[in-house]
This record gives sequence, structure tokens and C-alpha cells, in this order.
Amino acid sequence: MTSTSQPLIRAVNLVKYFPVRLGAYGEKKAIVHAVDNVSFEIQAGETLGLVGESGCGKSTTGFTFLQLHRPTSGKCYFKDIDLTALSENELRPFRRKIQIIFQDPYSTLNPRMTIGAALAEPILAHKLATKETVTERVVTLLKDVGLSEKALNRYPHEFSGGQRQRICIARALACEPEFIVCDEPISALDVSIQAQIINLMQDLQEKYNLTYLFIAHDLSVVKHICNRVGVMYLGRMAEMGTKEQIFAEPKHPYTRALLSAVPVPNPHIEKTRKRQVLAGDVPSAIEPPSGCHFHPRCPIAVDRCKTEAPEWRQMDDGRWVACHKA
Amino acid sequence: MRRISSVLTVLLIAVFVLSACGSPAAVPAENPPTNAPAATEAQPGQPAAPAAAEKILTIISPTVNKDLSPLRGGGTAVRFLSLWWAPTIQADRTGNFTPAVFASWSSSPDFKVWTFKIDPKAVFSDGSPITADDVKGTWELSTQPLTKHQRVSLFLSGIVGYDEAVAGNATTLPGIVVKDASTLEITLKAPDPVLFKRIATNLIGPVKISQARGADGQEVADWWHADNKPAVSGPYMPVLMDINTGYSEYVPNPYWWGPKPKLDRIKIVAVEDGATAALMMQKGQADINFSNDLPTTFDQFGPEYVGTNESPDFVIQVFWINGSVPPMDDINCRTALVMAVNSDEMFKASHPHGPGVAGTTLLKPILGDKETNQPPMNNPDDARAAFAQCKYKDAMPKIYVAGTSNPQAELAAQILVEQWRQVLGIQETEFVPAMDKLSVADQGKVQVFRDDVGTRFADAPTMLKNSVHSGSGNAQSKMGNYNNPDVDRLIDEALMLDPTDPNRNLKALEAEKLVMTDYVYIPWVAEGPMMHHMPWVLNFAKNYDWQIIDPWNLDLDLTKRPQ
Amino acid sequence: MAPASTIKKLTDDGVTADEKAIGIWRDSFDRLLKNKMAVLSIAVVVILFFFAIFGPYLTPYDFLKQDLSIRGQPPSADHWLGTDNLGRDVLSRVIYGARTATLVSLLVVVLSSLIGVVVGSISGYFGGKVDFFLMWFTDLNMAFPNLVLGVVLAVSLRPPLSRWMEQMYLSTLNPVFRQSSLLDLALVIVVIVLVAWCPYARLLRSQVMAVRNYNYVLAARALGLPTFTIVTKYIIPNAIGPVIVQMSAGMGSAMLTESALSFLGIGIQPPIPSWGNMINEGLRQWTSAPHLLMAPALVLGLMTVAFSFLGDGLNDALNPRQWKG
Amino acid sequence: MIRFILLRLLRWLPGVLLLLLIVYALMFYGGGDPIQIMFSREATDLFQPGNPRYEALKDKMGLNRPFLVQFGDYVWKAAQGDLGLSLADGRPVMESISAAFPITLSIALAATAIIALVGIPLGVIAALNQNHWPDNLILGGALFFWGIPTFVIAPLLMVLLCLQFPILPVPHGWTGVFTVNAIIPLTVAAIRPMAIVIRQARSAVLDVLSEDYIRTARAKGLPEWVTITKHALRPVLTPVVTQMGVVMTNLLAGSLLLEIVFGIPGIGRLIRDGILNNDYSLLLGCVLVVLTMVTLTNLLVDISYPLLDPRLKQAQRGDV
Repeated sequence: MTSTSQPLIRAVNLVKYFPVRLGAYGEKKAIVHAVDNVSFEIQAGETLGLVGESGCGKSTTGFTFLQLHRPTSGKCYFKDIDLTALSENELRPFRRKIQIIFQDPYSTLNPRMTIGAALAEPILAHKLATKETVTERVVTLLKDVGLSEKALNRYPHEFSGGQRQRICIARALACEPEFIVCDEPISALDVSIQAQIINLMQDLQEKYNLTYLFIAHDLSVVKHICNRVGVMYLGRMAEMGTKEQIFAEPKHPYTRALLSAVPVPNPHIEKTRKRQVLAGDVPSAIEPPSGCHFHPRCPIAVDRCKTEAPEWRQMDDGRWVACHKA
Repeated sequence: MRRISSVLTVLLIAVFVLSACGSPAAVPAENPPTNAPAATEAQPGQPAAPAAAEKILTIISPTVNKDLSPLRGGGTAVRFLSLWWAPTIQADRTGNFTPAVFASWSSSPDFKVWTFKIDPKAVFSDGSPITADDVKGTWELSTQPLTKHQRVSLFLSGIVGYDEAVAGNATTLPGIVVKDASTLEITLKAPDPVLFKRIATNLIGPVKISQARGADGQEVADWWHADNKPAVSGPYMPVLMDINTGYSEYVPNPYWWGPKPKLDRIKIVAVEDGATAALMMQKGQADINFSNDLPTTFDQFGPEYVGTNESPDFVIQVFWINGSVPPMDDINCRTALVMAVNSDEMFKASHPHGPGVAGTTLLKPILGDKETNQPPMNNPDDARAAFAQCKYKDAMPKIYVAGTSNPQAELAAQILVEQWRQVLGIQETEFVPAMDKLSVADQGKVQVFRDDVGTRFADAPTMLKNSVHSGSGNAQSKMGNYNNPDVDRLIDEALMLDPTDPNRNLKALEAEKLVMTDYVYIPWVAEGPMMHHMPWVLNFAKNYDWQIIDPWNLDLDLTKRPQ
Repeated sequence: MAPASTIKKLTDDGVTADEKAIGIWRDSFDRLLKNKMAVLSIAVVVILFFFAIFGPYLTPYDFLKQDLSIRGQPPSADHWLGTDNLGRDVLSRVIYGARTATLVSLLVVVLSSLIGVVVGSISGYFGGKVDFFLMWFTDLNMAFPNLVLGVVLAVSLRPPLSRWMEQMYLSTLNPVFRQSSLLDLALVIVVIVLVAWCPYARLLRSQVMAVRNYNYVLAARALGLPTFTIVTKYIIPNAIGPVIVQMSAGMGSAMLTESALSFLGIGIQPPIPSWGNMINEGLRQWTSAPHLLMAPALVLGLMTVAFSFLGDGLNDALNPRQWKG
Repeated sequence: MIRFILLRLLRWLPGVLLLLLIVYALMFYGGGDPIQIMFSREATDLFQPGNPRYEALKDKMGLNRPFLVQFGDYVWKAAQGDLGLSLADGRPVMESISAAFPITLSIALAATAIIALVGIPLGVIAALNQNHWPDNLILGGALFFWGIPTFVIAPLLMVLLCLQFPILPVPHGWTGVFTVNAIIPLTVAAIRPMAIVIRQARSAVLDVLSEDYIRTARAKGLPEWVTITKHALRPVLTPVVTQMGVVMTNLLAGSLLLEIVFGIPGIGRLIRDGILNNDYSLLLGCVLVVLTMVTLTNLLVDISYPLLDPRLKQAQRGDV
């Protein structure tokens, strides 16, 4: 990363391990390496996409950054403030600045609360409005996401998925955040709705100068919305660079494999396109392969990959990559 | 779901109907169900069923008796003591005293020194003779606190050395002197013309002292257990005891010196649940029940079952008042509480079909109607008037009624408090079924105790001596150290008089009159020992010690018993 | 909370009646009303509560009034359920027993679910050592057979409790502290609560553990809402369903435990009627006077079954996803 | 496996001690003076505080020591199998318990077996005939018996079977599981817990029947009973076994009411004796035995889970 300006968001060597016990009687101890030494920076107003197969630790990275899971080690900076050093109480004022939109809008809203109450709650909690003005503020929020004020007194189960995701976005916006983690916000929605939500999010980003960490497994969406893209494999970052760098010229063999799976709109090219199919399943995060985690599936792996984990290094063109052969 | 509800309704109705049919279940015992299976052998813990011709009597004990020592003097275990232990002197069913282990007795003219002669035929079940040393040893052992004899003071108090022994300071009674192997001489501190009646009991019947007493002068643990082959003196001897289930078995004693026992075997089974016990009796699985009476016993088994023997001796049940505890320390209050109660109603409710009579004065059952004092007045108006004088009337302490441990006592107590409620408006009462359930601190608070006071034998001064004399355990504990010096003096004087002297009774009556004006008890019932046996049991009668009289005569009419 | 009220105002002038929102509770209630057995149970329970509250004013006789002239009578026009062996009206006593049973079971259920909810939500939300300790204790308490524990507690708590009441009386001179029926009630309630709160805690904990990981709770945490708000407004309302079901079943079993204790003679003492001690008295003579046993036993059984059905109905209503064939 | 058992025991052992401490404290402070209980039938002035005999006895019994020392002593002796002497009859508590325990255990095992052998099939039948008359009958019956307390159903059965339709002798005492005497007590012991097991089994079967793999099995055209026994029954067992564990614990404590009504000399009756006589050394001994058995039962249930549910064998445990 060559930018000299101060990044809004900075994760340094973020690690999240989950200890588990295995076997019928819990006789074996083990550790799930959910996030393993991940670092990234996001400038204000920028959108960083995070892609990878399911189970690779994308969402955990987001949750850990938000301190919804406390990281095992590493630091999370928001404007120079280390969030990991703060207690839950000290963290609370910063919570409103960093928000999250979840994948499944059906489970993200409290079924026993009206939309109005759900939206008013954080505003009041952070004293962004008084009891008298809060309704007005909530109505504005609803308008922002394209819903009428009739939604106020309704319960979540009366809304469709798309509408609910709008409500979730409104709730994330309720306390005027600067940074939003979007955890696969559209993957649970109908394709027809997805575009609406993406557009809404882009509009809002412009309107409120938001910064996004956009987690997805749909590369085309990432390509559409993100400035930069990070690729994760089994808890580790494989490659990160600008959208153009990643999509046009992937360096990491895993990135290449991912990209080759994306269909191309032009049917002629699609027909002749060479697809690189990855062999085998994603290995278990409990006992990840030695060395480079990707080596058992990697088409270009050498002996060194089996023993030595590749360094996360910056290439000449500014992108970062973790591969011995890149 | 609708079907479930209909099924449920049908089931509920079915059960209700079946249970309503349960009332004819009160089959009179004379018409036993003919199709009942042979089931008598299904007793717990017993060995293989004996031959059918054997006469086996089954007695139900209401508690599991883990301690069958003949030296406890109380509890349900002593109720069948006469089966296996001979009494010193036997009281027959008309109240006369006949020789048993003691063949004869005499006293010095001043009634201070008594001589008892042991029957030379009297032997233990191992064939060894019963000696004067056995008697002396038994009595000394009974006085030891660690022996926990509950009633020893009734029999042996007054013997020189008794007070030291019961205090645990001596293991011997110097007042008992063994003259020779079959002669005892007893010296008393004060004259007692009725000593021979006092000691006429199975509860201090002689045991083989070499078995029962250890080197330390205390009782040997479990010496009486059938496994230890105790030498017994009664018509039957134990062959099997399971103290965990309360089961024991007795067979005739081959060395018994009296008439030949008529039964082949006696079984004692512990059945704690009254309804189960009743069922077993109805089915012929048991013949005699030592349990407390249920209000329904009469309906189930008829008048014969609850009848008493002809003995003139009554057990008098009384609600004693502890005069040392508020509000009972105010005589007005006591007066009000006593006068508010109608003993007749208490009696009618708890003993709807008898036996016995409603409680009156302490001496009336002994002396008969003539010349006795009038029972305490039941007069609601006077009660209210007295209550108005009571200094606690505005802040009445809660009244604890203790000893409501059996269904009848509980019924009586319920009537008691209800009458107080209706007449005096007393609301706060609490029942204490068993005293030892209360902590020591709380035991001191209890104001009313239901307990019996036995005459044991028809003698007025003795009755008072055991109940209201300040030296009696009853006066000390249940009556809160009741002490009326005039009463004590009159009782003590009466006790020294010859039983034939009319003054003996007159002085007792005078003492009783004083007690009555102190308002320290509420009479409830006077009853003889209840029988509780099925009609096929023959020659069954109990005396004032709840002992079976002439146990060798006990017999069964097997033809009447349901098979 | 205030927003609700302000929003209400807005609704009144904004939204028309037919567009009124249907809350999820309302929804459950409607479902409950469609279940015939549940409705029947509710009716039975309502009748019980009615008699528990107003019964003593409606009964023709004083439940304590003895009349020895009419002892042990079978049911008649004057005494619908007959009289007992002290000539007391059985119907009046059964109705008063309803008051005892209701008071005991209601207080038991409210108190034990309260304790259970507090313990369970703390345990479930915070997890870790707190959870380990609380659940260790709960498991222990639950594993121990209820009636035995209850009996041990009842026997050993009575003396200190009665001493305490006496002291309270001496210091306040309030005659309430002298009432032994109050002592009995307090004792029975304390004892049953002490053995009954554990299932609630366990149930709520497992619910909270599940709900805690729902996204709306994560969202609430991400929004920086205070922990108390999260627990009380996000977690408990969504975790409480099974607890409500359990409360209904708990009413029935509290009644049973109360009568078992009274039956054993360590609960409500006579002459205050409780179904348990009435059954105890009735059992002694039930072959000659079956009505004395059947009246309290049937009512007790009916109530247990009604609460059981109500619990089933609530379960279906609150957890509509359950398989319905 | 051994580590698991040890861990479980480690979890239970302090608990047993704590509960014992609580009961001990309750008895110690709320119970009453043991010496006065021992000699309650005596002339009371002999064994009152202040009397030298009383004080000597108190010293001898170690009752003057601090509470915790006495408790520690009790636990230490209990660990060696000495539960002290009963206050009521002066006999070793261990002796009474070792006589009573086998009886309670055999009742518990027999009743549990009956519950499992009758209750589970009934639950399965009810589930298979959901909302038809067998289901209604079974559920209704279960609910009905659930509504009747033990202390009512016991005498009811007794009068019905012994007097109304005299097919059985009046059961009293305990002569063993396979005797005529045991029929009514075992029925009573089993009937209420069975109601719960039936309901549990029924709903477990219903849950399983709605699973995809059962639908697949049915769709394959397998005979219904094969589907049920091969696929549906095993997962059903897990919740039912949990329930059986609870049932077993309660039965092991010796159903107080059952043993009182039928005069069965088991642990429950001992507990009742302890209460009646304020005999807390007996009571404590019973509590200790019950706690031990409860611990072992829970251990067995825990161990049996993975054996019953193969899915659990691979499962991850602990915090995730």
C-alpha cells in the first residue's frame, strides 16, 4: 500500500483462535484457526472487498474487527485508537462509529420489537436524539432506505427479505457510523433484490461518506462495488490489491482459481474459457495443512510450500500477496 | 384432542365409580370374600411357608421396632413383651393380682420393707432357674440412664438407692437385698402399702442378668436379639428377628413352666400404613393390630374389634396445660380455655363408637361415680367472663398443642382449637405432632400437651402421684413444673395409708379438688386398652400395661379366618 | 420505553385500523385460542383462580365450622360434597384448599421463574466461569431428588423460621407473625421454590445461549447498546417462550409437591385445609367415606391435567415451528 | 474416556460435599440437640445442658468442637465407610443403609426397566398413530395417571386389586422383584414417571419422523417397521435416556410415599424415620448415599450419550 494518508481502519496481524474439544467425551483438545495473522487497511470512503470460500474466516475477520469476538492477538485500529485495548464499556462510544450489516436479514431483527423501536433504540442509547425528536429521525432513516413511515409500528415478520435488509441498513445508519462491515449483505436475497440493495448501499456511501468492508463470495458483486479486494484462504490472507490488479492479473494461484470460476457475460468467451478446478475439499481449519495452507490444492506447489508458510509481502505494484511463487 | 378429553372424562368417571364401590369394601369380617387366594404366606422376610395345620398368629406392629429390649419400658415393642417375658406379678383381667415369677410377697407392718419369694418352678428358656440375683440385676439395670427405661420410676421409685441410680451415680440398689437364691428383701425410703401392685408388670420382668449386663454394669448391646439366643422367661421365645424390617417370629418356649401355649408360631410384622394394615386384617393376612385406632375402624371391623376387656383400669387421656408459659401463667386464661371446651364433643368426634367414656376428672374412672369431684365446668359464658380478665386477651400468644401424633388425638385437638375459636375467638394455634420435632428453645413454648396418664392399677393416690405431684415427670415436663405444695402434701399423706383406709381416697379427692381449681388440664377420654383383633383370635385381652393377659391362652379359630 | 409511546401517537393519526400491526405475542395468543384443549384448560384455571380469590365469600359454610351433629355425611343437597368427620363442609374446604393451592403454586412459579430467569440469563449471557459455577450448582440441585430435598428442607427450616417469625412478632407486635398458617405457607413456598427454580434456570440458559448468538443480538451489541438493555429487551423476550411453558407445567407440579408435603404432615397443617392434608385425612377412611378422598384428589388431578394441557397448548402456540403431522 | 469420567467426577465431588455441608448445617443449626434427641424419652432433667453427665457425653461425642471440625470429621469418617451412629437407636447408620439400599436399588432398576419396556413402545405407538384413537388413548391415559398423586393411586390400586377384585394379596414389605408382592408397588412406582417417558418418546419420534432421512427411507419403500426400528428409534433414545436418568435418580432416592404406603424397608423409609425421630445422623447418611447414586447415574447417562447417538462421537464439544 503506497498511500501516505492516515487509514481510517487498520488491522494488524489479527488472530482469532477458537479452542474446541473433540471426540465423544471431549478427550482431544484442538484449536480452530479461524483468522490467522490477517492485516489490512482501509482509507476513509473506500470499500475493501473480502472474498473467499465459505469457512475461510471472512466473516470472523469482520466480527473480530468489530470486537464482537475478542481477537486472540493483533490490533484493530479505528483512527489510531486500538479497539482491542478497550473494555466493553470503553468501546461503547466507538461502537456507533463502526457498524455491521448481516447476511441473513431474517434473523437480524428482534422479532419482538417494532421497527420503530428497533431503530430508535440505538439512537436513544447514544443520545443522538431526544425522545421527542427520535421519531422524526427514524422516519428520515426509513426514507433513506426507501421505506415509508408506516413501517414504524410493524413487526419484522411482516416484511420481505429485501425490506428487512433495508431496515437493517437503516439501523446500521441510525447512529451515524463512519465504517460499516457488510457481511455478505445480499447473498440471502433474491437476485432481483440484490441489485437494489447494492445500489442503495452505494448511494448511501456517497451520501454519508461511508467506508465499507464488504465481505462476499460473489466476485462479480465485489468487482462492482469495491475499490480494493482481499482474498482469504483458510484464515489467512492470500492476496490483496486494487480491484483492477486482482481481477486483471491475479498473482496468487488461489485467486486465479477463484476468478476462473466466475462466468463471463460473453457467451463466446465463456464457452472457450479455461476453468481451473480446485482439487479436493477445503481442509479443516482445526488441522490446517503445514506450510502454505493452500499447498495440497495448489497446481504450482513445490516442496518448499509444504514446510514454509509464505510471507505476506508487498509486490512492486503495491499489491500484497502470500505465495512463494508469486 | 377432543377424543382425549372424552377418554379422560370416561376414565375419571370410571375411577370415581370404582372408588364409590369401595365403600361396600367395608365387608364385615364375618363374611370374608370367598374367592380370595391363599395369600397368608406372603409375609416379608419369612422363611418357607409352614404346614397348613400350624396355628400361626400374625400381629401388626405400627412401627418398625429396632430395639426389642424388654428393658425399654415403652414404645410399641413392649406391647408384646408378655409373649416372651414373664411378669413379676400378674394382674388378671378383673384387676386381681396373682403370682407369676414371684410366688408370694409380704411386707413389714409399716410397709417399708417388702419380701418377695420367687417361684421355684420359674426357669428361663435355657432351663436355668430364675434367681433373686436376676431380679435384683434386672431392676438395677433398668434404673441406669443409659438403659433408657421409660417408665422405671413408676415401678421402682422409692426403693433405697433409686435416686442415685437413676441419676447415673450408682449401678446398684442397696435397697434390694438378696436373702437367698429365691428371696428378695426390698427396703423403701417411705412407706408404700401398694408396692406389690406397682411392680406387678412385664416391663421390669426379670431377665437373665448374666446375659443382659456387662462388666461395666450397663446393658450389653443387642443381648436380646434372637441371634444371640437370649434366655427368656415367657411362654414363647424368639427364633427370628429382622430389626430393619421390624419382623420377628416366636415359637413356644420348651421350658415354660406355665400352661402349654396353644399357638405354633407368632409373627410380628411392622405395618406403618393404617389403611394397609386394615386391608391385611380384612384379608386374613394378619390377626391382631397394635396400631392406633382409625376413626373408621368401627365401620370396617365392627364393635367387637375396638372393644376393651373388662379391666376396671382406664388409660386417661388428657390435654395438660403448661402453666409456666404465657398465656397459661395467668389463671384467668387457663380457666377460660378449660371452660370453653366440651369434653363430650371431643370424645364423640374422636371415638364415635367408643370404647371408653368421655374424659372427666382424673379419679372418677378409678373411684366410680360416688363421692368423686365434678368434672371441670364446660360453660362458654364463664369462659368468656374469665377470658375478659385475662391479661393476654388483647395479645394472645400463639398456642401450641403438642402430642397430636395419632389420628384420634389430631381430631380431638382440632375440636379443641375450634371450640376456643368459637367461644373465645382464639385464632393462632399450631399443632406439634411430636415434641421432639421442636428444637429445645421451642419446646419451652408449648402450652398444651396431649398425653395419657395411666393408673396402671386402680389406686387414687398413685394416679395423682404419677400425674400432678410435683415430683412426677408429667408435672415437671408437660405441666411446666406444676407445684402445688398442698396437693403434694395430700398425695404424700394418702400414699402412706393402708389401701383399706377410706382416708386414702378422701385425701386424694381433696388433692384433686385443689388441682381442678388450678385449671391445669382438659380431660378428653378414659378408655381401656383396645383390642384390635379379628374375631377368629381367641382369648385375647390386654391389661393396663398394654400387655396380652395370659398369653399362653391366645388361640386361633382357623375355620373362621379367610384363607 | 418512551419511543413506543411517541410512535403510538404517530400510529393513531397515521395508520388505519386494518393495517394495525400484529405482534408476535398476539399471534401466539391467537394460536393458543385455536387449541380447544388449551382453551378448556384456561377455563378450568380461570375457574380455579376465581374460587381461590372469591371462594371463601361464596361458600355457604365456614371452612372451619365444626358441627358434630352432621359428622361424616355423604353428599347431600345441603352439603354438596358431604361433611368430614368433624362435620365440616367438604365443599367449603375444597374451595378454601383451592386458595391454598393457588397461592402456593402461583408464588412458587413466580418466584422460582424469577430466580431461574435471573440466574439463567446471567449464566447464559456471560458464560465462562460464572456459567460454569451457576450451572454446576443448578445441576447439583436438580440432580437431587426433589421431594427428598424438600422434606429435608421443610423439616430443618421450620424451627429457625418459626423463631424468626416470633422475633418479628415481638419487635413489631403485628399479629400476622403469629399466624401459623402463614408460617406453613411461607415454609412450603420457600421449600418448593428452593427445589423448583433450577429447571427454569437451565431452560433459560440454554435458550439464552442460543439466542445470544442470533444476529439481532450481535447487531445490538454492535450498536453499542448497554448489556442490560440487550439482555432484557433482546435476549429474554426471545428466550422466555419455553419458560412460560414450563411455568404452566410448574403450576401443576407445585400443587402436587405442596400436597405431598402436606400429606406427609410437614406442609400446611390442619385445620387450615390444603388438598394434600384433606387427602391424607380422606385416605384414612376412604373405604367408608370415599367422598372425603375423591373430592380433593379429583380437583387436584383435574388441576394438574389442566395445567399440563395448558403447557402443551402454550408450547404449540409459542413454538409454531414444531412438527404438526 | 477415563479423563472424561474423572472430569465429571471432579465436577460432582465438590457438589456432593457442598450439598452435604448444607444439609449438615441445616441439621446442625435447625435440628436440635442430639443428646436431648437421644434421651428424649428420659426424665428430661438428666440430660439438660449444665448437667455434668450431659456435658461429659457431649465431650465424648465431640459435640463441643467447632462446626467445621465436626463436619470435616464426619466427611473423613464417611470416606472410610463410617457414617456414625443413629441418634434414635444407637445402631451404625451404615448397617441400616446397607440393609435398605439393595431394596431401593432393585425397585429403582425394576421400575426403570418397566418404564423403558412399556413406556417407550407406547410412546412410539402413539406417535405412529398420531391423532388417532391409540394415540388419544395412550396420551390421555398417561395424562390421567400423571394427574393422580402417588399417595392416592397406591391405596386406590390396593383396594381395587386386593379387595374389590381380590386377585392379589395385600402387598407389604419387600420380598424381591419377581414376587407377587412386588406387582402393585412396582406398578405404582412406574406409572407416573412412565407418563413422562411416553410423552417424551412420542414427541421424539414425531421429531425424527419429520426428518428428511426418514422420509427418504419411507420413500425407498422399506417396510414401516424397518424404517422405525432401523432409522427412527436410535435418535429417539437420546432424549428418552436423559429422561430415564431423571426417573432413575428419583426412584433411587426411594420414593418416600411409595415406601411409606407399602412398608418397603428402603432408603425412602429410612429418610422418613430420620425425619420422624429427628435422627439426623441417619438422615445425613441417606442423603450421602442418595447423592452418590445420583452422581453415578448422571455419569452413566453422560457416558451413554455418544454410544446412543453416533453423531455425537464426531461432535465438537466445548466453547465455540
